[in-house]
Amino acid sequence: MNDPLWLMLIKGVLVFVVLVLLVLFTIWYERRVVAVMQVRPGPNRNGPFGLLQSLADGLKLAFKEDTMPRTADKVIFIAAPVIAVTCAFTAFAVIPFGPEVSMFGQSTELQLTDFEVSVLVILACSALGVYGIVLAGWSSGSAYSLLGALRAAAQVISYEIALGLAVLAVFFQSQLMSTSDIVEAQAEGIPLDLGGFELTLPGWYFLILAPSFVIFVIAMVGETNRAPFDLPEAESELVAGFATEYSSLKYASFFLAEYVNMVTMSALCVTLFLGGWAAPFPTSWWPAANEGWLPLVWFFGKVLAFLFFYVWLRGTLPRLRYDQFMRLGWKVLVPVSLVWLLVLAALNIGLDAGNDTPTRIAFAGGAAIVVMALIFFWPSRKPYEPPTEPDTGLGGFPVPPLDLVVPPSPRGLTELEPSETAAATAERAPAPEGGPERREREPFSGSPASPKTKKEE
Amino acid sequence: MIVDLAQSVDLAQSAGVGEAIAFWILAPIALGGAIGLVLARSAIHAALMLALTMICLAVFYIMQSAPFLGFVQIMVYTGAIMMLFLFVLMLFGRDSRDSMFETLRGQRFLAICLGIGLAALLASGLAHAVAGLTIAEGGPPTAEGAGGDSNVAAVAESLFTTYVFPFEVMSGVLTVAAVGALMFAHVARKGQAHGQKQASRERFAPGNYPGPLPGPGVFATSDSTATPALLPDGTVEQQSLSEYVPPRQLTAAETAPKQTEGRDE
Amino acid sequence: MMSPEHYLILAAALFTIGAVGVLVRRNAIVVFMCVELMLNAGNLTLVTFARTTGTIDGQVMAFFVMAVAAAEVVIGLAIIMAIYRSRRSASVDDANLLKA
Amino acid sequence: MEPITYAQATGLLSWTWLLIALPAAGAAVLLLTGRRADKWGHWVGVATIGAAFALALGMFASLAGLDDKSAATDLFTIISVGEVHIEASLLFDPLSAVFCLLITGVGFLIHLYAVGYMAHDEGRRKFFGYFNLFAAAMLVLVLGGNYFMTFIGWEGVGLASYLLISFWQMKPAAATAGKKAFLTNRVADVGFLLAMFLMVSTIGSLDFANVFNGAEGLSDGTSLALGLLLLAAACGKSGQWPFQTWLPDAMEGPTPVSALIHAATMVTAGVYLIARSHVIFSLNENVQTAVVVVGALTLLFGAIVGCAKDDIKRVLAWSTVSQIGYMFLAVGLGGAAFALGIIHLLAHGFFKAGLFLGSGSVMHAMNDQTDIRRFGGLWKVMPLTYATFAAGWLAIIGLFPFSGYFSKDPIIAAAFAREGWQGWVTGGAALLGAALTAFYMTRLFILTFHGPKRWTEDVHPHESPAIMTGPLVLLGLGSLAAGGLMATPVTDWLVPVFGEQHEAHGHLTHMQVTIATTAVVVLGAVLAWFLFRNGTEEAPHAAAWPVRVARADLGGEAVNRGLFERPGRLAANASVAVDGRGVDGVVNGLSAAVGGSSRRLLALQTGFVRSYALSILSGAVIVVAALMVVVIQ
Repeated sequence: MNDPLWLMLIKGVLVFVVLVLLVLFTIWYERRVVAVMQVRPGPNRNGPFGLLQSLADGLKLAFKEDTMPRTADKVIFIAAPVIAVTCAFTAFAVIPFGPEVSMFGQSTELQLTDFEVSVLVILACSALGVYGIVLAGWSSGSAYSLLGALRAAAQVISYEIALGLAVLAVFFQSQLMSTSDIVEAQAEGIPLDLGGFELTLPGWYFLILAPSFVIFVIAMVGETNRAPFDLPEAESELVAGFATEYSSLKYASFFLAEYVNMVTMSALCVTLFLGGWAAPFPTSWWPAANEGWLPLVWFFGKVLAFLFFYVWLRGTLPRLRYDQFMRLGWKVLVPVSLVWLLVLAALNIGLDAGNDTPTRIAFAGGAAIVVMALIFFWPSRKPYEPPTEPDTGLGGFPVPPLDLVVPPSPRGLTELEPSETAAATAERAPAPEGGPERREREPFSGSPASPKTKKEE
Repeated sequence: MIVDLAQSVDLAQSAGVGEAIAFWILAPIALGGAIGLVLARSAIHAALMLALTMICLAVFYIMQSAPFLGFVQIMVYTGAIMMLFLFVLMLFGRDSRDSMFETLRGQRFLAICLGIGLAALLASGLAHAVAGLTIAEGGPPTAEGAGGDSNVAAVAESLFTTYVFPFEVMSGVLTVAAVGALMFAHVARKGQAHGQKQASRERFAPGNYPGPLPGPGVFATSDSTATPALLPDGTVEQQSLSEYVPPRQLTAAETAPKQTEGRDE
Repeated sequence: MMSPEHYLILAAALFTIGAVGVLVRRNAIVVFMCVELMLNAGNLTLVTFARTTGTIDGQVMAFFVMAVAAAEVVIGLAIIMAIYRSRRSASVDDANLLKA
Repeated sequence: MEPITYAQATGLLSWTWLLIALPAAGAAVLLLTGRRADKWGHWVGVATIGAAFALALGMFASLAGLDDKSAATDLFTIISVGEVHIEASLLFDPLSAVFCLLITGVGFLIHLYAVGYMAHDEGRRKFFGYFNLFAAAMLVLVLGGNYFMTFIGWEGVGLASYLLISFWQMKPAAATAGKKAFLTNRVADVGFLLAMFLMVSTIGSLDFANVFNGAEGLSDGTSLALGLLLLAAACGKSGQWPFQTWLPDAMEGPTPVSALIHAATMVTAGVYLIARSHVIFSLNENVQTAVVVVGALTLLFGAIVGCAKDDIKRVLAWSTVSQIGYMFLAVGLGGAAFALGIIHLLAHGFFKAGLFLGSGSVMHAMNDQTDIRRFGGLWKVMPLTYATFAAGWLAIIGLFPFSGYFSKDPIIAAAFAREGWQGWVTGGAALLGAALTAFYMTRLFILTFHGPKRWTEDVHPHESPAIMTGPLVLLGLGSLAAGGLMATPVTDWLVPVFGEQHEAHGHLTHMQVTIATTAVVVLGAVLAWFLFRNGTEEAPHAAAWPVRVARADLGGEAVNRGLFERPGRLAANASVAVDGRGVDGVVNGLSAAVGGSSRRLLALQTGFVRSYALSILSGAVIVVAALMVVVIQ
């Protein structure tokens, strides 16, 4: 990155503008898509297809009265939205939009900045972005805000771990931490040698790192506080969560940060798993597809697809309960990521043709065994219940139980049965006669007028 | 912010001037953050001051050709550890302001004296020890990685060869710490867990009103949940009384306008 | 051109401020944060010396310090939480049961 | 002697590790999958051991095609300290090969048998898991390329044996027997450990090749110590005198366990160890004498006690003790007799496994009764078991042309070949042992299958299912034929291991020995037939003192109790007294002193962390200042 200062400025401004426009677009897009899903028109008054609706909303929000609670910690109350927005925008700096192009006679890459560990910038920004939420909730001096902030902090930190572990698999596979290098690394297929049988896997990591990709996508939704994981701002429980006491431009900033984060996370996912700006097919189909300005189309197309995914989730899924959500994060995503990393490491050693055969077999087989053992031993929900019936002996013939308690005589049972049913029928509506067994009525399993009876066979 | 700082890495490598500028801007900020940490009355402010210092230090690491460590500092220290502090502070409640009155006799005086003495000793000792030391020739320590010479690869190589045993011990320490913290912070649940199914059944059980309880209502003097709803005849609607929140009627003084409407003017 | 002394002296100053903070503050969490500041100052010296010698070991050491600090914070905060839960106070002066 | 070297493994032989990995994987699957595997688990056990057998066959064939007749594999380094490097190395040479075939082949048959035998046991999956674990450990033992690997296998089989003996741990007898076996083995294993320490300190390596090449340079005392220590270990694992007591008790385990572990394979580990270390044992005349003495003593011991026992499995167990005594005798004689010991071991593996499985089949039919006094006349109801048992019987007493003849007679001949009066003594003992063997085995056979029916009322004997009789038939055929088929080829096959040996000629010619042996065997068998053809009384009865002593295991237990248990208790009580009075007194006195002085220092404790921190900081300042002063000056 040896751009002159003016070019860097231009690119910085461009990134900013693109992000703001994308946010405005995304809000409209979300409302329209959800509207289509719910069979209603959605915003369609301002501008063509209602495209200017979000601009109008934003302007209106900015001109509203700005209030501040008396109990608020004033400095932090103002600083919190600034932190949130700054971190959100900064993260986008390292996303590569496209290959090298010529801009005002200067050859440069379509990326604001890039260096050795640029993926970490995004992770660091999302780590710092939590400050905005937490401080907003704390400084408001209101119970809803504080609870929302606590939830948000716990949520983002928890899902950051799963997210980081998913990204780790990409680092692991590419041995790179630079966004543009990772995109380049995905351009080539991965040669695989299975005992003399050679084949080339597609380079995009969402295929060979499929578990990581799935975990990343789930964690990404949790990280951006979007439905179905939008617990910090769960309207029905916490009004607007950490932003309850905010109004006007400050409130708009949180909104802006959230949508920018969505875009950033989508872009990061595209960069890490979906080949970045590369054309979505074998590159041979159109040689010029990955040159010049054209990759911008692929890049933003993929990002928009992800945004659609976000909206789709929101339109489809109900919100999780908080404990379910945390359980998913800590007990499913994190362990699965960890095991997958181990399996990936073993597979990498096992498939490396440089090692000798026993080692390869041992590692690949070990990985397979681990996976199988996991599938096998995955803890089931139901605790094991030992059979309560005494052993009926060989071939199912009834034998006396070992503790020598004589079971009640079956003849006595049959005699008891009719009187019981008689008592029951006297109390309720007349039942079909001769029903030998009557099940206890479960609550809400039906009206008492038609008690369930087991049909005689 | 970070982008600019990252850019300064390149600047610093090409010429020491950029590094000097960054240092003289950030060092006072870091010191100020540290002093603010000691002086701030609110623990949250202290935590934010410390976070500021840590970010400055992260930039110093990046400038000193340790970019990986710098970002790890931001992610681990600022992002995770300080967030944990904030989290605990928030659990303690909002009014955790410290009284700055010193109860131990002579403690503050002695502490400051000893601090100054230690600072003087350390500074003079360092000056003595470092005199003549310069930044090593040949640039930052790197190793051959997948993307060319890389600091990350150098750290990784060192971690997994020379320091592999400490690394493994470290992982053990972290695991033990996590489990230990769980054990410390764990509070046994009182009574049986209340499942969703059971709660739903109880809610619709005979004798229970399944809907939400009524809010304060139009005749109430306040919209707090602690305020019982008033029926048109002025009596209290029993269902609006919460099981957990003691009912409270505002006094006349409390219901009077609070003069906060024109606060911004 | 920067010389390593600047960084080292800054680290010494931060370390001292942290030490004084431990001594004068009573809120256990603030005391804890001051300890973190001291650890950070130590890390800064490590990184600086790594740069001075042109080797990576200092950075690795700093890495270990961070990991230890993480473990320490987790345990420490859990202890503070436990104390707060039983005494409703986070002041280090209130936890003085171990006196003669 | 030219230095011993082992060639590196190539081709199929480089897969030696798989031989161990197969049963190990089976054990892992069976023991880890838990209840889910109850339905199909035993087939996993059978399949893995079967696959290992197939692999062993293939490897045997490829070894036969090699010139070097050895294949070593280094897997990874286990310990590397200073000069000592211990690799996880495997060695597949003719000796290991025959053991592998025995372990996997007989093991496979017994696995198959156990599918039927354990069919109604709830713990069948666990049983097969332990069984596979045993097979894996045993293969490690015989395939190990150094003493350390052998030791790992050695302890592994000890563990598996413990688990399997006490498999029915709800029976107190089984639990106790398991503990007894475990403890006795541990005591003997100390010998192995000390031997390894000795090797490391004198030779500096545990590799077979290095140890054997370096053994010549050892002093007499060292080689004597090394030999005796290894002998102690071997005696423990093989149930030889004076460690024989655990082996008969081990019969509390399920019968397939007795057949596989305590008759055919694990107990021969001692023989393997001595045969493997033949270089060390050949070095020192005294060690060889010790081995011969142990072998001769044990073979008589086992045979005498075997005559007095009434429990079908215990008779077989004591017979095992006695037969392994023969093997020890053979390997102790050295020279050509090493191969004889191995041949007897193989033949014994077949017929003893067959006999044990046969006894299991009988027990199966008799509602798990084991008292031969309550059997009799079973030959009609269980023809297959009868036939196979008869084959084993003929094989073990060593009548021409059955297995035992080819394996035992040469040992007796070799025993007579020892120089001077020792030859007469050892030969006589071996001959007497043969007579006794014929006596007690005939007694067992006749009491079980012939004579009047002496069954208890609730017993309805029946032939066992095909899955049990199938292995029985195979083993029976093996018992009959194995000795004759193997005698010469195995000797030739083992030449690369033991070197070319010439048969020694001693006091009697081979023909004379054969005649003498056949005579005493027939005599013993006929005597037994006369005494027991009409059955025997059922209640224990007063008997002459030799019988009483033999029933009491020739006083083995009493010796243990007197020599070890009582002094052990005394020593423990004495040390408790010393600890209570002396050590505690000193400690308490010290603590009182410290407590008194610390009470004075108590005043410094204010309870305020911050004042402690202040003193820490002042200490730090002082240290830094002192450093500065020192450094600057």
